[in-house]
Amino acid sequence: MDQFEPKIVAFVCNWCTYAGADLTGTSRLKYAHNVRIIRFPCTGRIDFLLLQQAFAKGADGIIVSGCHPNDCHYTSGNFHARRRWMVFRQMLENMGVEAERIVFSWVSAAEGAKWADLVNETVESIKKLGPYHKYQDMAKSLEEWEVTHE
Amino acid sequence: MKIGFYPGCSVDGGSREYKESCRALAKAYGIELESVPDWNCCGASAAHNLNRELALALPARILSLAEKAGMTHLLVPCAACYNRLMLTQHELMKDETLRKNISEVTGLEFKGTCSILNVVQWIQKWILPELPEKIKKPFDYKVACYYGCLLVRPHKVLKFDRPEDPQSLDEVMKLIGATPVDWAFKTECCGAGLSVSKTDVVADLSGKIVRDAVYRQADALIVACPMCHSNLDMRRREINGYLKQNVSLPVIYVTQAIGLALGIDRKELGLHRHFVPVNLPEKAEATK
Amino acid sequence: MARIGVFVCHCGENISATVDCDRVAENASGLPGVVHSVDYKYMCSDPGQTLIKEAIKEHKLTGVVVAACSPRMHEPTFRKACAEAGLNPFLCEMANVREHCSWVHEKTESTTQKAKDVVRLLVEKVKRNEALQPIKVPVTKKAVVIGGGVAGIQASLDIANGGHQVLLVEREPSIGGHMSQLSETFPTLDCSQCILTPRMVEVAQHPNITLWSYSEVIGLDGFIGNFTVKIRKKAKSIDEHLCTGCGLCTQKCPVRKIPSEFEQGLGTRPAIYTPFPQAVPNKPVIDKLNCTYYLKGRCKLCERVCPTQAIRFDQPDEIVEVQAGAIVLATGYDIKRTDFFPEYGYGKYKDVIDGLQFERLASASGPTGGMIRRPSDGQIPKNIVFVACAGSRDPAKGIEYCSKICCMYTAKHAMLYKHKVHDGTPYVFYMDIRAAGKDYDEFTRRAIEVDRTKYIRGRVSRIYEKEGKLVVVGADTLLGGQKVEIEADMVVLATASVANPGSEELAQIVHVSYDRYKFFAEAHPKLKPVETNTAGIFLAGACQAPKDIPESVSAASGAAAKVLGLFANDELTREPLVAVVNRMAPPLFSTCIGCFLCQPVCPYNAIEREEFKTRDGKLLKAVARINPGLCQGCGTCVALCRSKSIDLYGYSNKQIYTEVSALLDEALV
Amino acid sequence: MNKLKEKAKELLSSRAVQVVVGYEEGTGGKIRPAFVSRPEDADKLLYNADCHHNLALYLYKHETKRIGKMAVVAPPFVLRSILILTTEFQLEEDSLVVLGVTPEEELIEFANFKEIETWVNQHPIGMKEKDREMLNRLNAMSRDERWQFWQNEFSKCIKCFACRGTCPMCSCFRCTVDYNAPQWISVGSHQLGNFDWHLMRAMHLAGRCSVCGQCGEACPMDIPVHLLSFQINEDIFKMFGSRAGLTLKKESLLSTWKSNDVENFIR
Repeated sequence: MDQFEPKIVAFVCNWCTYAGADLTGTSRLKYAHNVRIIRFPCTGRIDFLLLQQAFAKGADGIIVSGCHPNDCHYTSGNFHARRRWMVFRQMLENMGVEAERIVFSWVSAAEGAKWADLVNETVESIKKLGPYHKYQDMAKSLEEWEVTHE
Repeated sequence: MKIGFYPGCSVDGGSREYKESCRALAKAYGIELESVPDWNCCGASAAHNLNRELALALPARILSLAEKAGMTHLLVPCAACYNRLMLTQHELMKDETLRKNISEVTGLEFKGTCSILNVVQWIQKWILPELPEKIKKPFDYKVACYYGCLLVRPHKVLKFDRPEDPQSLDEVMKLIGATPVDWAFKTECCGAGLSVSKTDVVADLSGKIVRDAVYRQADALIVACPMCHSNLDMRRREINGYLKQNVSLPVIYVTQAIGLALGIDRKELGLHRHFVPVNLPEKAEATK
Repeated sequence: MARIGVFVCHCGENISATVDCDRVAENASGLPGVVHSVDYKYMCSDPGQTLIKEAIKEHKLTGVVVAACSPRMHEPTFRKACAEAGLNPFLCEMANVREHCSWVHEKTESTTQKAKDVVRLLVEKVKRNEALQPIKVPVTKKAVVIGGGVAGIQASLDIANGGHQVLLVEREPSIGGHMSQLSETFPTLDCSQCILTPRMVEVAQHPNITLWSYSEVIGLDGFIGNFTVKIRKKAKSIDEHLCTGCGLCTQKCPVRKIPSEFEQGLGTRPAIYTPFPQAVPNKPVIDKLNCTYYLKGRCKLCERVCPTQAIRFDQPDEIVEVQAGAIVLATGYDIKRTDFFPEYGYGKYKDVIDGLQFERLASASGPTGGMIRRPSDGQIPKNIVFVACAGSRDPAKGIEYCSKICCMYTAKHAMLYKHKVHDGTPYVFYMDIRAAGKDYDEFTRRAIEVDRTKYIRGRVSRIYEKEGKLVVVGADTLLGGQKVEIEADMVVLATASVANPGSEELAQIVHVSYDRYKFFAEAHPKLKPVETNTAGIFLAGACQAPKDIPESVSAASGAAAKVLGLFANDELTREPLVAVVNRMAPPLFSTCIGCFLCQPVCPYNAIEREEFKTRDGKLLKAVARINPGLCQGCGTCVALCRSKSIDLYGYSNKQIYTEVSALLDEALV
Repeated sequence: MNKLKEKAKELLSSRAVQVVVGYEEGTGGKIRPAFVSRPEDADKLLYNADCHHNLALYLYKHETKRIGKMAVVAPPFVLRSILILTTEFQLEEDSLVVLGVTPEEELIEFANFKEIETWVNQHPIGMKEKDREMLNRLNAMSRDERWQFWQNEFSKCIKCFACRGTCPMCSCFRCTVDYNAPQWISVGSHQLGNFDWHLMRAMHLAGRCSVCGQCGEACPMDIPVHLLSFQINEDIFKMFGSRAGLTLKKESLLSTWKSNDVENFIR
């Protein structure tokens, strides 16, 4: 069997983590290719529904990252996001979702190396956890339903 | 009530008057000081300079044993032991891997549930509340409170008192009727690290401390560390040589001073064991 | 139908070395909606841009994806190119296949696959992009400058000389700031008051400047070009129009022992006072906390002696709202006081003083008439120790930065001392001598070589009093760390420069960010040093970081130039990436139910209440409305809204949802 | 409960209110909401421990608001709901008379909402034994067991939206699930759609739930959906020290923040 290559989606803010990931590039630091980055203006913009959506669409892991506390380009979007994730993560735990598949981080525009480490560590940890079959199996119900309700 | 007690080598040996006075105080309050069973060396002064694992494993074993014995509070009168135990707890609590490794070395689980108290914290928590009504004879002397280095530093870890110009001993002394002097040598180095190997350095460093206490007209030096005590007391001959004068200023443990105020027998407090005789000037009897 | 063009850039070999660019382009051509897909060596070059422009016209493209470097690098370039070809610039997106792909992965199939995926993602997004028009807002051509120190004065004068109205707001009774307290200034040793007071007078007399002293900004609404500033004019208890500034009241006031703020506590002042003789405005205020009348209800001596009956005990504070187009923050700095240093005597030794106190001692107009006398007994100190870096560069004190001005002013202090006390010995304990600046190093050398100041490289561990002397214990690191003890008559601590008290509150009032030391944060440390992250609010002087006088003045002129640039336009244009609450026909008006939970979420107070009423004024529904002039487009409200009534242009729900779906629909790895 | 009836009668006959929203006995001895607009009908009002409907639901609906000024019979959970709805601008103090009823079935009158705020802070709501047991059971489960538990429960869901319809906090007239551009939550009743729906609903109630448990009561398939809200309510109390419906301050949990919020998972 081929080695499991996890699918990882990264939701990042434009001002810190996206720029930090740019710096990883300009510094020519290498990291695992499993991640696809989606740019948001701010972590505050990241709706928890997107995380549900990502898992449902087959992501094995999710990275959510933005500016460090007090560094938000919009002063407080990341503080709102932090609360949202505190509650959402707990909610996932309560419902039996493997919350550790969502990795939250603060990566600043200066932390190119941290971004590379974050991706690599996430890929490694998701590899250990394996594909998120449980969620993906549940998501298949949508396709089945769509077929029967054409 | 029972409180965990870790004597360590100094308090158990050379500075046994410190242990005796702790126990005497505890007795006066009906507190039982229960020694950690099968306790070992805390590794102070040697281990942490040589081997990090050893430096953490020694105190970790003590703490694990205390936890195992169900102790929630552990009184550690020796400032050096206190320092090592606190640092170890701090290091282990912030690093889970390290905690596991050290547990493997000691063969004992470490949870970090035991709260470590230095002698001043113990006094603040258990002795102060009923102190005013228990005082038989106010300790009406001018005292220079000497904290030394290990009791208050590193502040980030110990979070006890303020590292520059600490006040907790002074506050305790005020409560038993003493007048603490305002002086600048509270946390100056006494030279403990070189206590045995380079006594001339000790004479210089401790000498300056003693000299300033005399200059401030203190009747006694108050300490809370056996290292400080031995330097200021046992090395007095060298100090006097350095100062080129005979200083008879006694060095008293905080527990002894409180004990005297409570009217506890001098012998029970171990006051007869000092090198510099504890001859405090007789003050007008002010029995309560 | 969407007609999308995909343009894959090789970036020389920066991308093509690890990504198979022609296959990325080929793959893109098969994506639904893509009608044109090419790769090219340098897309950002002139021929590259021409390629895009021509394709837009030729293929009637409705959207463009440029797969190249980071959008943070070239998004403006390509959007401009699209606009020039007649395509709305917001219909152009960039796929980052360089920083996020070719540079961070080796040449493998997976790397090319990642590039393909990223292109697919943005093709799906751009199909849902909307043509957006820039937002235009009018500009009120009046500036409010907060803080009347040298920076505020300079900024006010520059803006006023540029022909625009300025309101200068100062918290204290007089403008002048810390500079007015200084004795002489480095590196020229010219008298501070001599160079500053003419500027203060100019402010007072300038036809374009309104000066409100003894006033504070307590609120700020609005946005760039359109601010409403709420200001509290504290009651001065005098009628400024009647008062002639004759000074009779200050002479007769029976309360005389109040420590003078201006003299740093080394001198006293009465309860009705002007801070110093050259104050601007030179009219007194009554200090209500110390005035006998306010405390006990009787006295009124000043009222009796005032020749113009200008005293007004019942004057209330006044709260005024002012319209302004730009704000300049020039609130300056403060220094740590000696009581921050327990090891140096906690402020319990009178003769351990701070740098500003020494300035007052050395000032000809100061409490000692310029004689260096120690505060405890008025003796002239023969041995004086200056401690540089008191608190600065000291993580244990929580101040890790260099306070920047202390090396220079300590050298100046030593020189001034030596010039006044010829037989005295000045010592300076220092960590490094930081004297970078025009004529600065020459100046410190003069202090050492000509004025024979004894510089000791090392830190002071403790200062204690013994037999009337202050024993300064330190180390000389150039002598191998040898212990040094100096018996001094007086010690001057060059205490750390810190943010002004109240700067955090002000930052919150005006919505600018600040760093962990509470200094206001510039928008970019190098390229936008006088801008803040809030458009239309600028920084001048030491409120941003410790600065000396020339730097403060430069920053102030820089801020003024920014304000003048802003005022050069009647309207300004903003990116339309803002949030919007949907609207629909009555009776619903919007799917918004007006719970207004989004209001506290918005960092810019951009969310307003819009009420729909019947003709006779009965409220039908209140819903949220986002002021596009204020919204900065963070989208936090969008994520919070339960009914999905808010959306964000440029990052709409549709766009982002599609991106997530598109990413994962196909094999990702 | 005569006091309640008398008070309702008085309010209606003096025309102080046009309708009293309360509880009455319905068919088969079950309790149902009652809308009493004539003084003589006030006698059918009752209150006891079986009154579980959260009447706050009716206080902001067009249909009831049209009738005129209202009085509402308000057990503790309704009182909390009233406070939450007030902070969310869905209720106005002067359009409502609140007839508080205690668990001891006594009538308490409130001069203003501030008094309600004081009262609810002094009278915490205890969880029902049955719910407490269920939460303990869920907490004792492994995570996979919890996943399985909820998967089983949600498999019963027929997406009738009774949980939404009965909850006063679901005050939006267009719910996220009704939004189709994009269709965040599939409307279909299948495992994913059901899971997404219940997760989303619980998130939207986080920090806003008055823990009445009515959503669970209303479920025709007996899914204990209320436990999701009950549990997060407890977690929120642990994390932030706050509960919903205890304040008139406009500080809903997720629309505010503190710079010292403490989490342990952000790297």
